[in-house]
Amino acid sequence: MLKDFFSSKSKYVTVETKKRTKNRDEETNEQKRKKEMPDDLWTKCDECEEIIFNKKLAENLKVCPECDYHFRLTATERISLLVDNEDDFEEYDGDLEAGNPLDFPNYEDKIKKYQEKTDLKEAVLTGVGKVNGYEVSLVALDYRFLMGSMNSVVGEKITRAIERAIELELPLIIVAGGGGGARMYEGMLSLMQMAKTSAALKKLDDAGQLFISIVTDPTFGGISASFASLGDINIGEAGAKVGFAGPRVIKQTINKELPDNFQTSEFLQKNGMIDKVVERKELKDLLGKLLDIHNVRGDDNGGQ
Amino acid sequence: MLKDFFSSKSKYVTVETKKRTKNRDEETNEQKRKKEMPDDLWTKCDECEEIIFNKKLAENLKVCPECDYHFRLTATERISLLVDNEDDFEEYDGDLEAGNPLDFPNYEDKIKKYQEKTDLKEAVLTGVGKVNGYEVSLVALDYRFLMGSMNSVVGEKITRAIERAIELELPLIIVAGGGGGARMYEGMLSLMQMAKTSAALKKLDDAGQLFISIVTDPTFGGISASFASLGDINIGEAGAKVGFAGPRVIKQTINKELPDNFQTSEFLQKNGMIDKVVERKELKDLLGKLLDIHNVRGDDNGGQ
Amino acid sequence: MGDNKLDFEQPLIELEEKINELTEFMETKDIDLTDEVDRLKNRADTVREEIFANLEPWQILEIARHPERPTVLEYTQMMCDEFIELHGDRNFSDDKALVGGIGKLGDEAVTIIGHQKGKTTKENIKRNFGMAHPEGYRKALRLMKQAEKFDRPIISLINTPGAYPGIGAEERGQAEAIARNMREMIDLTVPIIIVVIGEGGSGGALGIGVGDKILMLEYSYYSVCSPEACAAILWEDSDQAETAAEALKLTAKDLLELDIIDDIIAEPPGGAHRDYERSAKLLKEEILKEIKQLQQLSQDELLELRYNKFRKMGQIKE
Amino acid sequence: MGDNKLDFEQPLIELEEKINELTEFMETKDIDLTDEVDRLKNRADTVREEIFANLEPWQILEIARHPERPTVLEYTQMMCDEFIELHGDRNFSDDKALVGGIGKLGDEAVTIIGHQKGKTTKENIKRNFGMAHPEGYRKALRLMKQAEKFDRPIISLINTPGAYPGIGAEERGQAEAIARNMREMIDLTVPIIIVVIGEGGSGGALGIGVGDKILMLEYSYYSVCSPEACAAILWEDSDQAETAAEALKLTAKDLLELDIIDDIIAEPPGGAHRDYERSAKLLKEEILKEIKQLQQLSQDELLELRYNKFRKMGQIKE
Ligand SMILES: [Zn+2]
Ligand SMILES: [Zn+2]
Repeated sequence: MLKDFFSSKSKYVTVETKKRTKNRDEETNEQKRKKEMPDDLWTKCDECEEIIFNKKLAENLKVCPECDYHFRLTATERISLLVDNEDDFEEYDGDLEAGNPLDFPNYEDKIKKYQEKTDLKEAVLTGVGKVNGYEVSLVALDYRFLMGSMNSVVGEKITRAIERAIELELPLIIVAGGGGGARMYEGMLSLMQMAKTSAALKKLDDAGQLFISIVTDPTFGGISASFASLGDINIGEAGAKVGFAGPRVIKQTINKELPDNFQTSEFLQKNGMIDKVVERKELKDLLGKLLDIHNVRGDDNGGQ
Repeated sequence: MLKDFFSSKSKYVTVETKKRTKNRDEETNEQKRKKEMPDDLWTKCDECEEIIFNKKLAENLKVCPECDYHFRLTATERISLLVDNEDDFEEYDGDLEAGNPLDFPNYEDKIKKYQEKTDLKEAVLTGVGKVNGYEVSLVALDYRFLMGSMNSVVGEKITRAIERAIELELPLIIVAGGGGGARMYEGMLSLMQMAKTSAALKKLDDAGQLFISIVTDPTFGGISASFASLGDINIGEAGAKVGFAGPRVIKQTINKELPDNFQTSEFLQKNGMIDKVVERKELKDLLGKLLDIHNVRGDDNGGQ
Repeated sequence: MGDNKLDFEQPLIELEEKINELTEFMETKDIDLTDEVDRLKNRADTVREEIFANLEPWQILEIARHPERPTVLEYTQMMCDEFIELHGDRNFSDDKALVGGIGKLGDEAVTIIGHQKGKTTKENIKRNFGMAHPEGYRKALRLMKQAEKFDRPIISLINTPGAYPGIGAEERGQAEAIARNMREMIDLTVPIIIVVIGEGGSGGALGIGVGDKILMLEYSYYSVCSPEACAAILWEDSDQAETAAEALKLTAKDLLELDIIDDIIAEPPGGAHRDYERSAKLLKEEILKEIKQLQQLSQDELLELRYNKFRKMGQIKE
Repeated sequence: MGDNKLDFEQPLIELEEKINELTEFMETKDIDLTDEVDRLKNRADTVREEIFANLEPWQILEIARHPERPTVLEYTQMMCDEFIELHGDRNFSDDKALVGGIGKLGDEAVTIIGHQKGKTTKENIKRNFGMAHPEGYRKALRLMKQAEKFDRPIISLINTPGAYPGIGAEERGQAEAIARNMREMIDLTVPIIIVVIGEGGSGGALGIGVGDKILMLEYSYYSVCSPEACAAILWEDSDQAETAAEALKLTAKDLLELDIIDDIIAEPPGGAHRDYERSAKLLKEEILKEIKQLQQLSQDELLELRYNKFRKMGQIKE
C-alpha cells in the first residue's frame, strides 16, 4: 500500500537518479562529484554501492534493499509517503519567494537555479493533509534547495503552518529532511527564523496541541537547534545524520576522529534526544498510532 | 561580631569537645571510636590532627584555624550562628516526640538516649528568627540525634516550618546539617516524609516565596533526596560531605576507589547541583545579601 | 522455572512434579490414574493455599524479587492494545532501567512509566537490575509532564531494589532528580496511579511514587531500606535480614494497616510469575477502576486529595 | 595593551606613544612642552574620531573580538552593588563559558546571564573561549525561570563566537538546549533585555537571545555565521573573511537598519576596552532605561510585543 505512493504516476513523486552525497559538509559541491550513471534506469547505493533498479528502489520507498540505507526524499516524495491521498493534500503559501534583503552577491541567481532544479519556489513545502485518517498540518523540507536551509521564506512558511495548526486545531508534523541550518545569504534575518519558529511552537504548546517532529537525513545547525528539536515526540528516521555542528567543524575543533555512529538518529536516541528511531516503511504506521493515542480529529475508523 | 554567637554564654551554643568522626558510614559507632581527650579544654582536629583550644575553636565558629576544616555544628549552634539575636528566636513544635509506630525493637530506648544526650526531643529544631534584619522561617537538623535522620516528627516539623513560611509570607532557610536519610525505625512512615516535605515545598514555590537550602556535613540519602536539593538557591558549606548514596555503599557496588573530592560541596557545585560553596564565616553575610536581593520583609536598614 | 524455585515452595513443587509424573505415566502406559491425579491436584491446591496464606515477610520479599516476575514492559504489552515506548530525558541519555511510553488501556490513553528489570543476566546488565540513574527519573518526569499536557492519566509501576549508587549517578544528581520528581508529581493535573509490582526500594521507588492512589501487588514489598542493609546497620549482620524484614513492616498488608497504601491487588495463585496473562488482567482491571474513580473528581479536588494524602503521613506520639 | 593592538589603530597608537614620550621628557628634563603636547592630543582626538567614524565591518569585528574587551563578570561587578554568581544547571555541570547570577542594578534586583570569555590563555581555556555547552544554556534557563518566579528583569549579555562544536556538546543535545531556550524565553513573564557586548555568534548567541529589547554595543557584531566560515563555504577561501563580513551585514548599524535590533549603545572613544568604567556606566544606564520602560507594560502587553517582535522578522519578496 505504501509502495503506491512511490509509483511513477504520483503527483508528488519524482524518483530521481541523482544520488545524494554521503557527507553533508561536501554537499555544496554535490554537482561536481556526481558520478554519472549510464542511464536513468538504475542507481548506485551510496552506502553499499550495490546497483539498484530505480523501479525497485521506488517500490522500497527509496530504501536500499541490500543494506537498508535510506536515500534522501524530496519534500514532495515525503508528503506522498505520509498522506493518505495526495489529491487531498492542500498546499499553502507555495508561491512565497525569497527577496535579497542583504543584496548578497549572486543570491538571486542561486535562488533561480534551485527553483528550476527542484520545481519549488523555496526549500519547504507546507500544507494540510490526512495521515491515517487524521487531518494534520504538514511541513516537509527539501534538501535539494540550498541544502534545505532556513531563510525568511522557510521560517515564515513554517510559522504559518504552526499557526494553521493552532487555528484549525490540528496536530502538527514537521519533517526536517534536509537541514542546512540558517541560510547565510539572508544573514541575521535567517538566524532569527530560529527564534520565530520556536516562539510559534510555544503558542502551539500552550494550546495543548500535538507536535511530532521527524528528523531525516540531514538535519543540522539552525534547523536542529530550533523547531526540529522541539517535538512533543521526536522521531528519527533510521540512519539519518542529525546534529548541531557539522562533523567537519567538530573534527577540526577537537582534532580527533569522531566516534562511530556519531550524530545519527540512533546516537540521538541513545543520548536521550529522540523518542524513537524508525525505518521509513514503519513511519506512517507509527504516526497513525501516535495520532490515535492522542485521538485528534480522526475519522471514525481512525485508520488508513 | 559573628564570633559572639559562639561565646560560652550563648543560649543556643554548647561548644562540645566531642569530635565528629570523619566517615559518616561509621557514624553509628561514634561512641566506641571516640578518642578521649585529657580534658575539656581542647579538641583535636579531625582533618589535620592539630590540637586546638576550645575557646579559640569557638571564636573561629568551629572551623579549624590551621586547616579550615569545618567541624559539625549542632542545631542550636547553627541557629545561633545565623540569627541576629538568639533571644528573639522563637522555637516551634519543640515538644513533638516520636512514637514507635512499627513497634521496632529498642527504638524507644534509642530515642530516650539521644534526647538525654542532645537535650532535644528530636533531630530538628524549627522556628522563626531574624537573619540580617530579615525575618525567616528557620530549620536546622542536628547530626547528633540518630545521625539527623528523618522520621515522622522531623518530617512534620519541617513541613510545619514550610507552612509557617507560607502563612507568614517569610522566606525559608533549611540547614540540612546531619542527614542520616530516612530513619529506618519508622519504616515507610519515615520514607514518606521525603514526599511530604517535597510536596509542601511545591506549595511554597507556587506562592512565589524564597527557599534557601544550606547543606552542611553530612547530608545524605532521604535528606538530600528531598528538601535539601530543592532550594531556589542551594548553598553548600565548604568541605561538607553531601550525596545520595553513602560512599561505602558506592564503593561496594562499583568495586573501585572513589575519586578525590567526591560527594563534597565543591563536587556538587562543579556538577551543577549547588549554586555556591561558602566558608562558614561568610555564610551569614551571603544570606543577608540574598535576602536583600529578594527584598523580603526586611527592616528598613536591611542590615544586621 | 529452572533454578528459580523458592525454598518455601518445595512441598508444592514436589507435589506438582509428582502430578506431572503420574500424568505422563498414565498417558504413556495407558493406565487410568485420573482419580489419583485429581486427588493430588486438590492436595496441591490446599498446600498452595496454606503456604501462600501464611507467608513470612521474607518469603514475600523472595517472590517480589523472583527473577521470572513479569516486568514493566511485559505488563505494558499485555495490558495495552498499542504501547509505544518513548525514549530519553532530552538532556543526557536514555536510561534503560526506567522506561516509559504511551498507549491505550482499554479506551483510555495513558502514560506508563516504571522500573524495568531483565530476565536474563544479559538483560539485567542492560537494565542495570532495575536501578535507575538520574536520567531515568528525568525521563519519567518529561513523560509525566507530557501526559499532563495531553490530559492522560499516569500509571507508575515501581519495581526497583533502589536508585543506583554509583559515581555517575552522584555526579548527575541522583538526589536532585528524585527530590524534583516528588515535588513536581504532587502538582500534575492528571490522575496518577502508583503500583508497586515487585520491589519498592526506598528513594529509588519514591522517585516515581507520588500519586493519587498507591497500590501494591499482593507479593510485593515497599521499604525504607533493604532488610539486608537494615540488618547490617542495626546488628552488623546481614544474615539477620529476615528479622529486619519482619521489623520494617514492608508487606502490602502491613502498609495497608499503616495507611501508607490504598489497596492490595491480588496475584494469581503462587504469584504473578505463575500466570502472566492473569496477572496483567488483574492489574489492568484495578488500574482502570481507579482511573474511572479519579476522573470523577475536579482538578482541584484531585490535587487537594493528593496533597492531603501525603500531608497526613507519619505517626507522632500523642 | 601589550600585543593586542589593532592594525587600523596604528596611526593613533603612534600619536599616543609620541604624547607619552613628550610628557615624560617634559617631566624629567623640566622643559615646558605643554603646547606641543596639547596640540598632539587634539590631533589624536581627531585621528581617533576619523578612524572610528569610518570603520569597516571587519574592523568592528576586530574590536568586538579584542582580547581586552570587558567580560560579563567584569560588567556585573562594575554595574551592580552586589552581584552573586549562581552556579549549575541542576543536571550535569556548571558551564564556565556561560555564567549567571543575581544582583542589584541601582535599586533594581536583576538576573544577569551571559557568555564569559577569559583575558589570558589560561582563563580562556577555563572559559572555553566563551563557547558554551548545553549545560550552559540549561543553567541560563534555570536562572531565567528563577528570575520569573521572583519577578526580576533578565539581562542577557551575549559574547560568544558560537556554541561549542564538540562531541560532548552533541551528546548532551546542544541543538535541543538552544531550541528550548528560545521557546521558553518567548514566554517568560518578566522584561528581558538582550545586549550583544562583543561577539554575537549565530545560534550560540541566539540561545540566550530572545527578549523584549535587543541592543548592541557600538563595536559588537551579530551574525548568522562567522565571516571566516561564510568565506570558506562560499568562496572556499577563508582569507575572504573581510568580504564576507561586509556581505553578512553584521554590524550594529546594519542590523538596526534591518530591524533586527532596537538600539545601539555607544562605547567610549576607541572602544569599550579603552575605558571599562565608562563602558559599564553607559551599559548600565541604557539597561535601566529600558527596564523602566518595559515595566510600564502589563504582562500581557509585554508578552504580546515580544512575540510580535520576532513574528515579524524576515523579509520576503513582495
Ligand atoms: Zn545499499
Ligand atoms: Zn585542622
